Amino acid sequence: MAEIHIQLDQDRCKGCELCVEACPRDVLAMASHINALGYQPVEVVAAERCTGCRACYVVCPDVVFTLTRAA
Amino acid sequence: MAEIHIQLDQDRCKGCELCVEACPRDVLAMASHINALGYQPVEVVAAERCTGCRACYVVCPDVVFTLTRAA
Amino acid sequence: MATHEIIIAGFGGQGVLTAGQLLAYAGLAEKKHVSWFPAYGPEQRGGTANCSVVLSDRPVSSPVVSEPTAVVAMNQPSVDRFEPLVRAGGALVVNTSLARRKSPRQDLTVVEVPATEIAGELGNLRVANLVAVGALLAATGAVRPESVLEALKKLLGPGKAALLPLNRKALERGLAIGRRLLAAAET
Amino acid sequence: MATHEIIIAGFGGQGVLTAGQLLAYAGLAEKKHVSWFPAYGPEQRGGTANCSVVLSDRPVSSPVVSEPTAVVAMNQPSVDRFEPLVRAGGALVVNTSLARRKSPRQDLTVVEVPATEIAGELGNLRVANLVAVGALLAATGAVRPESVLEALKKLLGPGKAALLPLNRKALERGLAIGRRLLAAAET
Amino acid sequence: MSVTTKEKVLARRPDSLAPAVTHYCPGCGHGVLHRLVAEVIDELGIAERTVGVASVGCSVFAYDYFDLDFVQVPHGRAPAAATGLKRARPDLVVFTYQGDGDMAAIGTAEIIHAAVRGERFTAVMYNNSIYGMTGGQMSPTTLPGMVTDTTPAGRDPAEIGYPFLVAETLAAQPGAVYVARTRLGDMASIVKTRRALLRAFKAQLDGEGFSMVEVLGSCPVNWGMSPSEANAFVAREMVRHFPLGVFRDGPATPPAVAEADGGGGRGTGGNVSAARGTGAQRPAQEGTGRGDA
Amino acid sequence: MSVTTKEKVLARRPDSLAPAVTHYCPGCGHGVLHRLVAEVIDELGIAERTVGVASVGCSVFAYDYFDLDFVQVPHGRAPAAATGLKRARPDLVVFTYQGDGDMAAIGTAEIIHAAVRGERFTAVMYNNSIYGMTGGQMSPTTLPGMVTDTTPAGRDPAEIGYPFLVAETLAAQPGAVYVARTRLGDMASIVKTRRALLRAFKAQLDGEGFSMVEVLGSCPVNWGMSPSEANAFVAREMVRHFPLGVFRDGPATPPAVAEADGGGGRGTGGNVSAARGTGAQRPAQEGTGRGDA
Amino acid sequence: MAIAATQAEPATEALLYKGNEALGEAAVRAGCRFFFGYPITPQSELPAYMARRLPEVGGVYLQAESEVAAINMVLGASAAGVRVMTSSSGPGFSLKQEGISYLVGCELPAVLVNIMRGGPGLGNILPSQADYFQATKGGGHGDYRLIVLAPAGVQELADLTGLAFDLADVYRNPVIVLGDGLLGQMMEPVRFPALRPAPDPPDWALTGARGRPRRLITSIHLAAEALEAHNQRLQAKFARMAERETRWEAVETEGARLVVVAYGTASRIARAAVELAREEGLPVGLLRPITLWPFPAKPLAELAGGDAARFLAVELSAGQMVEDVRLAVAGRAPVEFYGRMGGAVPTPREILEVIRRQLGGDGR
Amino acid sequence: MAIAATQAEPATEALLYKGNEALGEAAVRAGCRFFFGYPITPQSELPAYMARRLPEVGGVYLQAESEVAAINMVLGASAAGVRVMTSSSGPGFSLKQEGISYLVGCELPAVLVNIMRGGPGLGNILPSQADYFQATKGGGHGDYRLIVLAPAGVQELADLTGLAFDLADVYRNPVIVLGDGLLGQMMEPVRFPALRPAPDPPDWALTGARGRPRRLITSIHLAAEALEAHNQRLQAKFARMAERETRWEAVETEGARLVVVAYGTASRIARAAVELAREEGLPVGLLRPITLWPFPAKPLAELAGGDAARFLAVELSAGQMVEDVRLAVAGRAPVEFYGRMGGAVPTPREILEVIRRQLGGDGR
Ligand SMILES: Cc1ncc(C[n+]2csc(CCOP(=O)(O)OP(=O)(O)O)c2C)c(N)n1
Ligand SMILES: Cc1ncc(C[n+]2csc(CCOP(=O)(O)OP(=O)(O)O)c2C)c(N)n1
Ligand code: SF4
Ligand code: SF4
Ligand code: SF4
Ligand code: SF4
Ligand code: SF4
Ligand code: SF4
Ligand SMILES: [Mg+2]
Ligand SMILES: [Mg+2]
Repeated sequence: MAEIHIQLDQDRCKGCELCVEACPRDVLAMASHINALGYQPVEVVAAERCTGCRACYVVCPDVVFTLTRAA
Repeated sequence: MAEIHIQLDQDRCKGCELCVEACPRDVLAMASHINALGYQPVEVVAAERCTGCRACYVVCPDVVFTLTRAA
Repeated sequence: MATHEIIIAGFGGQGVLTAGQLLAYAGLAEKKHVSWFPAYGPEQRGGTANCSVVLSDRPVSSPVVSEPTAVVAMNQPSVDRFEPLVRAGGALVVNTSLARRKSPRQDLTVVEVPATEIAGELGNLRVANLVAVGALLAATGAVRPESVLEALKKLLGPGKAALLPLNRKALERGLAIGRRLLAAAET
Repeated sequence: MATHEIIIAGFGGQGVLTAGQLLAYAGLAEKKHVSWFPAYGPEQRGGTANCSVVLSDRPVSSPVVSEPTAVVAMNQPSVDRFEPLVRAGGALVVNTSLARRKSPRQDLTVVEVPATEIAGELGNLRVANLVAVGALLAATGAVRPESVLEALKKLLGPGKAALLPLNRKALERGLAIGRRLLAAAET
Repeated sequence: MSVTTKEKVLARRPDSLAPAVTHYCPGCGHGVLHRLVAEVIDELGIAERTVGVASVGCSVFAYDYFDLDFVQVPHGRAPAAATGLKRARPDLVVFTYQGDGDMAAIGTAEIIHAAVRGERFTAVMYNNSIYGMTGGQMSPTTLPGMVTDTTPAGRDPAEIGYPFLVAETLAAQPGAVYVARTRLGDMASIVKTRRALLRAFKAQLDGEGFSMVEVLGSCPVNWGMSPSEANAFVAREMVRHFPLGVFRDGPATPPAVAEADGGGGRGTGGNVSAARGTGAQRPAQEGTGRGDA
Repeated sequence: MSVTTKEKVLARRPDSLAPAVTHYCPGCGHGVLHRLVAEVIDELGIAERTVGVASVGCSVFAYDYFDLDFVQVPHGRAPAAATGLKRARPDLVVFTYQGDGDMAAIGTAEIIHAAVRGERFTAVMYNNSIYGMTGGQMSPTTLPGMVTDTTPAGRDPAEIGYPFLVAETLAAQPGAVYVARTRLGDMASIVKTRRALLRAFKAQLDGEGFSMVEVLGSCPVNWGMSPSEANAFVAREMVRHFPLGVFRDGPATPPAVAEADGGGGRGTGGNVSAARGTGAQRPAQEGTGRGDA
Repeated sequence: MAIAATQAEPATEALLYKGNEALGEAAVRAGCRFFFGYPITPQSELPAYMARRLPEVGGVYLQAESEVAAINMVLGASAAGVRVMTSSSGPGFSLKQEGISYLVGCELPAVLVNIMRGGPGLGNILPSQADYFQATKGGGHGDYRLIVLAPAGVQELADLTGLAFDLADVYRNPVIVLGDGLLGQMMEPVRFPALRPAPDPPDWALTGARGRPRRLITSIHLAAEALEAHNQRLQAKFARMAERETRWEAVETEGARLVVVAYGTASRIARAAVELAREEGLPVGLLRPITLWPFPAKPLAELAGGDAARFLAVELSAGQMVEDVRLAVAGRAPVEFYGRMGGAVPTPREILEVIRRQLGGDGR
Repeated sequence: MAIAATQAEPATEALLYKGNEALGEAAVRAGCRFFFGYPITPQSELPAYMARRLPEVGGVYLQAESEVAAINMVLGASAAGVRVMTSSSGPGFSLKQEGISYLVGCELPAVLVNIMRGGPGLGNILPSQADYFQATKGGGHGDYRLIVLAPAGVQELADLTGLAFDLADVYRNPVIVLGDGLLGQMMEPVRFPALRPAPDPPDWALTGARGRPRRLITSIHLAAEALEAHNQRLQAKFARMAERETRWEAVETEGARLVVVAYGTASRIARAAVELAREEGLPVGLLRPITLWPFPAKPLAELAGGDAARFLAVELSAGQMVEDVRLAVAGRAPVEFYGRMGGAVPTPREILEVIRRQLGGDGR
């Protein structure tokens, strides 16, 4: 399923982990580094598993995600 | 039924006529003189017809009536 | 007199405020400077009321009349309260239907007119105010009666034009009585 | 020095306000005149914070320190903002875990201490503030370390007394590092 | 003229009503409602520990007409002042006497939150669908089509809505224990009003929560009607928009939780006080809303 | 990283949302609700004629986060300001964004009367049962037993009542045409919230009356919970006190008259506008109130 | 901005109007189409007038649920760029103070009318001038100033109402028209200017961000520097107002040894007293502030530096404006006060007595 | 009335308290058992403190639905004869103005706290002194005055809070405690007097008319004569307050050529500046008003008549108290102003600069 492209605006992420919990496919995890806001941001750890279900986008309070599907 | 005593505090009466309307026995009527407040007050015209039903007292906004029954 | 400072006073329902407005409208029509100001007693409902009317050939300073050149007193409390204030040489109209004078001041032109009774005769107690205004005009010439009638026409509007004749009659009765009494006084 | 005017500054969560309160409590126990005043950045949540602490043997005039005798800077923005304000001859404690100094001012006693790292070693990042306070006391002697520990006991209360040893350890580590560095500087 | 001891008194001024002549217009129902409140206070024997809170409206001088301790407070804020009074001295019996403008307009927040919190006072509202004291402006309870000083073409619901139903709104609040709407006019409706007031004060004495009676009454002067016509208008027209009835009679309960799980077992881990039973919360309408209640 | 034209966009920031980073705490639902409102405005294509009214609360800076004309107004008064705006320019789409403290406490009178009069704007309320911005004091919507800065022993309903139910209270007002309560948290509930917002804005576009959505959301910081725990608390506990559902969906009608005589034939002799039909007025609950809505 | 228009348009015939109603008509003629109010005596004729009149010109009268709601409806309408007014008296005006502070902070124009009555508390409904401090010093929180216009007659009330709308727009600041029950209730002839259409929304109004960047209206500036800068801008604006908009009338002040200072209703009675004094040959003049803020301090200072040996402030209050007179005179001459309270109105002769006493030198 | 008690009771050990919390504790010790408030920064620690503390002493903390409700709950509780307090900041205090006017009109005691923040409008939450006019001249309608206490430190805040309750009771008039965010948030050592029991209800309180004629509390007096008489009584009371309750602190004013005038937080910084100036040998003193109303006009006038050649008012505002300084000095010496706004706080050195400029004579 590599056709889904997850674009992360990591510098907006506040590390709340809600997307990680919401992702049914364990695509996401928290990174170990600190971003400009002082939080550990989310990162994509298994892009290939993504189904494009949009859960991450929907639950994220900080509009970190842009999801696209290759046409 | 002369046992009912209607006591009128005429100087409180504002001549609204509500008691006259409410009395089921036509005991009351409006007087022709003007009282201290500048209104034509109510007067008792047929005391003997009074049943002591209290309607006049109940509807009067100005507590003009005191009703007693001879013991 | 260059300036008429008039107080019209009475019970709430006696039309004293309207009477004052009529004078003001009339004065305006005669290109005078005019003002009208109402005052009520502390009781909100019913109670007493009065208004100050100033008619002048120069701009009105205080619209609140404290030393009237003329007073129309439609009831006893108004006589009691305002008679003492009238300037020497001023006029006092008393509605004898509802008031008796108290102090017979000698320095006033007094017109005693049973305004309420006359209004009753005319068939409508409400025009007592115009009877009194008529008497006032007789005593003071503050404005011309025709100006008052013009004002009345405006105030009533086309809807209530039918009331005009009655009001005119009341005004004229007041005028006539006033003139008669004054003529009598002079002779 | 009769009066210590101290600023402790850092990120919101670094315990800078508590550190300042500890100093104030300690000063109070030593019968000094003291004041403590917090300031937050315009951002309400997170962001930066600092506090002014004044310890003096006479009544405190302004509780807002504008020319500190000592500054504890827990992060880089705090160094940038407050280093220039320290009075000549004053002290600057820098948490090197999160800050590098900018201008190497020569007229200050500077204590560089990796407070956050040490706190990490001690097992709790939250005690970085006490490490820094230890270093500050080494540099200024503003209050006695025992007074701070007494204050800490009070502040934690019986409920959190278990945290006392950890905090004491942090304070002592800071003191030790500070003393070592200062001794080194003197020799 | 004093009543001799040989006679049985059928009807006389209640003791809690002062002998003053009111400033109300002829036929205005405020006078009747004052008397009813005083009768109820007498009946309950609580005059000596009752404090009234007068609002701003024609009834602003209520303090002169009751023979009770009284405080007069800003327009709309009687429920707040009553809250302060009652919280300060819970042993007192406290009631507000308010108009529809006072309670349903400027005082909306204060009365609703008194009902939400279950403040233990009794609110009496005289609803005449108009601002009487200021000369007849529209109130939130003005009827559709009613001409007032500020609705010269009649209240147009398409522009400014239908009347605000205060009793229903308050009855739905969790701290309310007794809320009713009655009317004045004929003897039967006045007697029902008295009964409602009695229940409301009793609810306060029971200490369970907030009680309120909305009483529909006339304003002959600003309606431009005779007292008798005005009473007929209350009975015929007002009740169509303001149904009479008891809208709440039972202990304070949280309606939502009650609906969700029957009122039991709630609590979020904190100090929830013992859950009280779910009282009757649906309006138990007394009349048909056609003026015969 | 721009999206190339070859790709189909599944999800991206709505245009009506400005790119600013918010000041909200990690995991706070205000961000989600902002995005949903922006999405709905985009979907309806009304951004260029929409004006937002920001209230006082954590969402006070909403004006920085929406790419729309905005005015920020006093605490609780957004409904009044929105009324002024919309009355001045009925062609605009106007919405308020308020917190529970803002709408359910200080702003009670303003929101209720907007609903009574049927003001044609949309009110969005973020109910987190607390005053977030001022540091976590009790709100009228604080749950029983909940510990806050000003209820250190937990809210005690016996003393200060059960939570105030805003949606239910507004739904009962005559000028309301759409009133719903939803929640945030999981994907399904967020999607339902979006749907409710869409219906509410559509109701405004239809010009029929007042519309409002109350959205239950978290305040992880002042609740002392992780974002995920806080969301679970909303789903598990909040909904027990605040049932989810659509409480009104239909044209504005006077509930009382409708009950009394079916909504027809009313009028008091004045200019009553054509009577509109009686819409559904009973709550049509979406969920069971057990957090699965 | 068409300030001149109000004055210059051909006037209609003189009509006899109550003050409150003249105010309403003047507002409508000045392009005001929105009124949000809540009834209170003695200004109720104004909302009633607007309720009748505004629909005739396509405007909206809306009775708010409270004064607090009313002032915030004004805020919303003003943000939309329309000319809007509200009105109240003492207790209701007090409730608007938070909203007024916001209007200033947001730089939103509006015309706010206070027809004063006796206080404090509910007091009574008789004429009073005891809300002077509230109007001129800021009854709300924060540093702000409003132009406060104090007409003394019905014609001036109409004229200044038109001016109020223009000034509000020019400075993007609310303007207060301050009268009292006497002015609101009295009738005098008045000539109105022609009806002006409602103006187009200004370039800061919220009209939907079609084809332009979004606009924001707020009073929030979180950082001290930002809020200080905002306040400095506001203060500069207030300074401009003070420089340009101070208005007063001087009556026979030239050569006067005693200058009576009075505004509004009190000035009408004071003027009659001054006329009486002049008739007696007493060297008395009247200075009548037309703007209470900005206060005409300069003409007063000049009089104090000139012939005027003393001043007498006359107010229907316990003495409020007199503070501004004292500030203006700055110790150069004695400033005495005569006031009545609670709805009591002095007579001209009563004031004349005070004038005589002052000039007699007893007070020195 | 036990005014002395507050000061005389044996003090407990010095404790480090935040200003807001010290205020709360002092109120409780003074016998206050009722608090009605609504949250607002920067005073929120006070209601939170009261919510914890009052139940311990059998009192009631109630969070009102708004500031308007809060002030009227205070009115109700005060009518019942208990010691009661409310607290807010700028926007919320503006909303209380109607209620304050009623409290005065009804002659009801209460303690009202305003912890000022930056305005106008929402402004920000930083320290400010821009509500001086509102507090001292009357933000509400009608002629009235309140004693306004302006503590400059936490101990004084506690002391004056106790005093406030006593003064409120003595005069049956509300008393304002006016602080700002800095004072509310700062910690200093404080010694509290012993806990006083809640006093018995006074003889005017509404307690139910058992065995006595009914009592009435109202602000209404319909007739002009009645309301004027009521106002005269109130004015006489205000005059008594002015005579007896004026409080200030003079720091090295003797022989000072320049007297700095500052209150509250600004006075703390001004005092540091004066100390710096003295260190430089400059003849500078500080006069610190403790009561803002009644304002210490007399000591200022005496200084103006003595050595002081000029005055410098320092405020966290655009210049409000400076008007009262000018009124007091009445032109006998120049009065300059230095202020910061919007939450900006000057440094002592910044004020020292101004002092130097003034003494250098550039300003003359
Ligand atoms: C703050 C404030 N706003 C407005 C008023 C003016 N006012 C006095 S009574 C009243 C309304 C009265 O109407 P209602 O409550 O229905 O009582 P009613 O006179 O009809 O019995 C108003 C608006 C006021 N006194 N105070
Ligand atoms: C008149 C006024 N009173 C009080 C405040 C302080 N205040 C700011 S936000 C707020 C409450 C916020 O709570 P809520 O509306 O629930 O929003 P949240 O922060 O929880 O999203 C209060 C009381 C204010 N700014 N103005
Ligand atoms: S779109 Fe769905 S599967 Fe893909 S990362 Fe987001 S939540 Fe996971
Ligand atoms: S939900 Fe958004 S803010 Fe939270 S961790 Fe995921 S990307 Fe970051
Ligand atoms: S008691 Fe009955 S019968 Fe007798 S007068 Fe009264 S109403 Fe008539
Ligand atoms: S009801 Fe009372 S006031 Fe009316 S007429 Fe009868 S007695 Fe008089
Ligand atoms: S105005 Fe209406 S409500 Fe007021 S007293 Fe008269 S009739 Fe009664
Ligand atoms: S305080 Fe609460 S509501 Fe406010 S931003 Fe933080 S989490 Fe959200
Ligand atoms: Mg009414
Ligand atoms: Mg909230």
